[in-house]
Amino acid sequence: MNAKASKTHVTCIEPAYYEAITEAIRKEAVQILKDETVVGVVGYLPGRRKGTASPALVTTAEEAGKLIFSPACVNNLSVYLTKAKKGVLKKGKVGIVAKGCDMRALAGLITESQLQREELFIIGVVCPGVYGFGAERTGTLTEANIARKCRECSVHLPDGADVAAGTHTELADLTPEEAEEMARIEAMPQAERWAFWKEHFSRCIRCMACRQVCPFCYCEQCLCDKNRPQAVESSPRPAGNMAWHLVRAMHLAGRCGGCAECERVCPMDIPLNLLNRRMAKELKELYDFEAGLNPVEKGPLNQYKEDDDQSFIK
Amino acid sequence: MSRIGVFVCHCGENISRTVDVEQVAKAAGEIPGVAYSCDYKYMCSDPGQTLLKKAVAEHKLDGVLVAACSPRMHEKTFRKAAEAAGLNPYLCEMANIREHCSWVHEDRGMATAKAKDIVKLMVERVRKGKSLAPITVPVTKRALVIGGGIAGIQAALDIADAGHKVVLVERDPSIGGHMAQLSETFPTLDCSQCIMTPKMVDVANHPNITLFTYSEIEKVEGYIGNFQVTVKHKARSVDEKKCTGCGVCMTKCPKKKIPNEFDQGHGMRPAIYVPFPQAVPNTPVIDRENCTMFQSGKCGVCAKVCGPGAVDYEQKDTFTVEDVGAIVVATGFKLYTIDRKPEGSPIQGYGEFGYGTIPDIIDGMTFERLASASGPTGGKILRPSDGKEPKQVVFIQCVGSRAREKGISYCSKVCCMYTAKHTMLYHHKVHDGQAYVFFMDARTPGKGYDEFWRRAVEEEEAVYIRGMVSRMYQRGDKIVVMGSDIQVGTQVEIEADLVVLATAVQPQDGADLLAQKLGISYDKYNFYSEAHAKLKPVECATAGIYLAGACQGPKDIPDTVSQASAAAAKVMTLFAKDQLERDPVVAKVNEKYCVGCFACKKVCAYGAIEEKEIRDRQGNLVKKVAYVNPGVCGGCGTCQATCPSKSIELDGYTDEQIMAMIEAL
Amino acid sequence: MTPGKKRLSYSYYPGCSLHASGREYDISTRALFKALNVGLKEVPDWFCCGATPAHNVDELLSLSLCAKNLSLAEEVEGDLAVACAACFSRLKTTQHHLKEDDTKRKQVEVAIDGPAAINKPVKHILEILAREFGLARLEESVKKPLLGLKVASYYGCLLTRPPEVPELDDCEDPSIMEDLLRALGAEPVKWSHRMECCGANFTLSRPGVVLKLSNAILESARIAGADCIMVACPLCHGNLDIRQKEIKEAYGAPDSTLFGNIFGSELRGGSAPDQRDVPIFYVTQLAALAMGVASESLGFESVITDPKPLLRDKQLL
Amino acid sequence: MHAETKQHDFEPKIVAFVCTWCTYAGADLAGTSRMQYPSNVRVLKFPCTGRIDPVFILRAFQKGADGVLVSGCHPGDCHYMAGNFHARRRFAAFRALLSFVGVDLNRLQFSWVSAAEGGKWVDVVTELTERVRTMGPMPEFKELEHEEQWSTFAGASADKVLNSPELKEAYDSIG
Repeated sequence: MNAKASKTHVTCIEPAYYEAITEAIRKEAVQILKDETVVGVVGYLPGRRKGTASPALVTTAEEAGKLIFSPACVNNLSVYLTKAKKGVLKKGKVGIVAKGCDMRALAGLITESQLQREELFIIGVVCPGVYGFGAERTGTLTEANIARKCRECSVHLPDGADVAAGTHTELADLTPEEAEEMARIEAMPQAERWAFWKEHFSRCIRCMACRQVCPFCYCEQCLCDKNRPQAVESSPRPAGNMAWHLVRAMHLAGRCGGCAECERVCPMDIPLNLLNRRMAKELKELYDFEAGLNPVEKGPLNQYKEDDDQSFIK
Repeated sequence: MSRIGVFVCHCGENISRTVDVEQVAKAAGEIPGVAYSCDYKYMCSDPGQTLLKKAVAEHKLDGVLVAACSPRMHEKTFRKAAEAAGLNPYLCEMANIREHCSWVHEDRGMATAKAKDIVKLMVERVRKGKSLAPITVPVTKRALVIGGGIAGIQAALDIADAGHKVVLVERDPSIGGHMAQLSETFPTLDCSQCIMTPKMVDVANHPNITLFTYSEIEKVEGYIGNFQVTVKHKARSVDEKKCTGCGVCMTKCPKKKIPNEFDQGHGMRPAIYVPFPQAVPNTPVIDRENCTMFQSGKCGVCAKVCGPGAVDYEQKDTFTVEDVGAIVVATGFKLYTIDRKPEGSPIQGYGEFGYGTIPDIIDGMTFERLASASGPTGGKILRPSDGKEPKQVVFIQCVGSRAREKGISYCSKVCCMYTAKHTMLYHHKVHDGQAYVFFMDARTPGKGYDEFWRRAVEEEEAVYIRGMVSRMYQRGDKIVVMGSDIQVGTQVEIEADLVVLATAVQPQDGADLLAQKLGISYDKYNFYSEAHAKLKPVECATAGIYLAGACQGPKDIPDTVSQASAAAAKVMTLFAKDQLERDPVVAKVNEKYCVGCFACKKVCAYGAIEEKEIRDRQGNLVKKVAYVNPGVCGGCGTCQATCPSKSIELDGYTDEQIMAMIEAL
Repeated sequence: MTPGKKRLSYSYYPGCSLHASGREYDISTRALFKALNVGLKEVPDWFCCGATPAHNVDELLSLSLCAKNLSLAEEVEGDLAVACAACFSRLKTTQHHLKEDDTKRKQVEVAIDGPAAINKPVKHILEILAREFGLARLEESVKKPLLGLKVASYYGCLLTRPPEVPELDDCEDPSIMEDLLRALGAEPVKWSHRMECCGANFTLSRPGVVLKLSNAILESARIAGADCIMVACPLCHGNLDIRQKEIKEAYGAPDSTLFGNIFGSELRGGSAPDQRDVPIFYVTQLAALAMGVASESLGFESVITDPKPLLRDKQLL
Repeated sequence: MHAETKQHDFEPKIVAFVCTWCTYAGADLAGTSRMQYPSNVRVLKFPCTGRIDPVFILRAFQKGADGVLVSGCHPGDCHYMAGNFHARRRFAAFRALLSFVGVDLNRLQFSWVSAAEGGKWVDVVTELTERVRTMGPMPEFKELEHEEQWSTFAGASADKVLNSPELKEAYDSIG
């Protein structure tokens, strides 16, 4: 439970490590349900198939004793507080198991008045990483099966959580694949960049899974579903696809917590997180803004400074 | 299907010279939903407007587009006409085919094509437009006047006499402003204080006027008819209610050698003081920076000698919020100084005059104090350095003013007249003295003004030299003034005992900060901008705020008083109605879809967006949504561009309208 | 030279005067730069900048003369150092005009058959000494401080005017010369005529004007208690130095000084005016002297108002 | 400014989104001063640059604009106090996004043009028009408009996308 323990770098993370986190989560979840601190805890239960996990809301101490944490716990659970399970919050305080990237989403949602911090009990996970999409689920996390986003994670420690589960361990010497990919695209000639994205977007089937899974896409009516006026064509044609993904990236700019769930759930393998990463990089460079673990008053695109860069304006 | 009418104006030949208006009208007629189109020589003329009204009735039009000049020119005209014809005025739009087309392109084919496109776009805007009803807001019939000089006093008295309550806020401990400092006034040479002090007393005694001196504007919220103004009452250290104004504290104060601001630093005052004997209110104030008690904690003489126990060293700044419906800004001016200005300052000092280091070079206001019977010399003209009576006095006009190279290009308007007055006052007081005046032009338009100036030259023996001064330096106890006389075409050198500079009139320090609080605009010199140079010289562009006096530009007393009364009249016009109508271009929230992220609230510069709770019939909170106060909303639409789900929409510029226009490209 | 700092080096445009009547300025400049270990390389094949007459006669000609010289200077490495106030003014003015006015620039470029070097930095000796070399370093380098020497620093018309062109110092109240003098150990006096005109090239056409104006300057310096005047312009030097004898003859009597005052002056008060000789020094002469350069190589012999008695008196020789 | 009499092979479509208080008025001033500029620009008036949604720019490109101009009040001059400041950040971010997906930013110009800057309006519009003219028509978004979802499958990348034999067969049978 000592999150501040000095961090270690290893070549693989054994199941025992996750078991220790699981124990800590269970202990905490049972406790807060017993003393009625919370009315329920959003966490992970074992999936039906071996090596999987599925999100769950537990409301009794008994159920809480079954919660787990494993490299298969890929989901960002914060989405269960705003969309799917929105009703839960009304009854009282809710506990939630949150990895670093999930906590950024929670912080953003608090910033945007969608959640109140005092209505949450955050069981922060000192997360060493989770499986990548389609990776082999051996129970042990290695460089071979870790998710792309985890390769360059900067929020292993869930600072600001009510409790933290786990000790700090991470895989050593991982190449930052996403950053390299982003640099590769940026280095392309403009026409090639267009071709790259055109190819990706043209595959989009507009299943809207990316929207569904995003903690920040909590609007009750999406701009892109409106037809009076229709700002974004809704059928899966290349023009509308391009518009949808640009609008999505723009709407998430300055808000996205980088959980990369959109990319994980995309059935067409569109590298959506690259767009989010690119916007985050720009806002860091221009306005020194980074999505953090704690709520802020205003996001970078909801505020300004008089001396903001305007070198692009004539 | 809509029934839109398109009216294409020739504007004489202004449009038809480069745009084939007949073709434009014909093309417009072919746009689906356009029920009628025509072209006409002058749409804005009476027959033109009649044509429009008739067409609306005959063709049962439900929207009107006038393709003519800029909407900034005639939108109001045509909306009125449309309204007269029974249409909602906001269903009438203008397509700008003059400023944006016929005047800027010469190729007839291209210009006609562009005009057709503009009409096509705007037809879509009309088609998607909505009827809007003007918004009415209640009016608080109480006015705020900022500044207690002659402008503020006049405006406050006029409004108060009309039966409305007035709050008058003055930064200094007393009202009176610059006019109270003047010795005598042009062109009649009557004593300034003699005409000023009765007005000051009127203010103090008026039942409708609440006077706050030694107070400043902290914050301004709200909008026309409904301002909430936070006033900061600076700690006077003297209880105004207890003080009888006996003045014992001032005579007993051990610290007496503080330069008196009212005498331009040439007289002395104690640390507890009233600025001048006729001050209103006659309640002293402690200058904490110079008071021994405040600086070292040891003294307390004034508290000991004060019979009523009015001295209060513990007093703190206090704040009150005043609800007012209109604001008159009358913050006046200050005089330019010739000292070296900071690096990069747009306004320069006068190195050639020694940057203000020569003591016997003074400004016009200092001369006023020297000439005033209540001034530091008791009305004798004595120079500051050694107290001697100057026998040669050089007056220099346009110091700073009309000097583009010094950063100020405007004329300060009052200097010609007051310099003429100064030469007379000097001649009356120092019979064997000689006054010289360096001037560019004598600008004396005003009733009795030129006669006054001629008198200074012809009867009072002032020597006017047309030309400017290039350099002044101290030699012995004289000031050598080197200049030119362009009429004789020669260099001139005068050894003066005293030099009086007619320095430029500038807005008060902090004028820009106050403007920012008020949300009014100002020019590059920080003078406040009127809404229209000719037709709205008293109003600000911000509704409900009016200007009086030199804060808007250099003015003499008669002009200032006139403008103050005009501002008061505007306030009274506003107060004549209980409700007031405003443009309905404001944002509205779609509560069904708003999820309450309040991004709109974060970007709203007006603070117009509030959080509203939606509850079910049992009173349970369903959700929080944004709510726009239509009275406060400025109508910029930044909220709509920010809202991810577009659940907030700006009337008059809806996404539907804009998208339809883009589709028509 | 302070270790770690790159050796300063300049290209150098002496101008005609410095090769003729103002030779002292040229040789003292070279001696001073040598003493300070600052590089100075004369622009090859330079010619007249047009001085004051050219631009009164033919604007294009005057701009072209300077533009050509500037493009010659481009050939030599380093910012362009200029000692003569008039050359400095003309070169800076040319750059200013050509930057502002594209049409003129194009005309000039046709005339000189090449690009005009409008961005070549042109620096006056004063700013090189006070700013680039630096007052602190200068003070450290002083071998023989000019203690007790009261100097009236004379800027003349061109060094700081018009305000937007030379970018040297405050147009009406500069202090660069005074700062420099203090660094050299001398005492700058406060006086009134720092910025007045000496009569300039009227010295040939209407010497009477020069006598009048230069007298005012000399007298003002004497009243302020100055031992000597420091200049940065060969023409000012000429007028103030060479004409001193004539000025004394013309204005030696009481009450005959200065301009014809049209409005009663009582300043002179009848007493005979101070008739002291006022030696005129170039900036570089004084600076070099303070740096310990031998006085023989500073050209003190070739001036009219002999400075040596004063220097001897102050134990600077 | 003299009249543009030369015939060009390509007349680009330029769309300008402007605020009503500064740039629209500046364009009016260009008119009252009878300045001349290319007639390619179509102006859409907004109350403030703060109202301009990036979606509009996207839509304009989709609808055939070859160049887009967004212009408003200079910083500090906003009639609505801060709308242009918000717009400045929004468009800084949007530019980065467009550039990342391969849109040539030379086609998207931002400017501050005040009500007094008729000349600047002319300069900005002329410069953008001529720049876009030399660049030629903007094909990217227009091509997308005309493409269908499955069009890429017929091309070289079909193997990569159509990765199951069953799907390929089904697709081929559609013809």
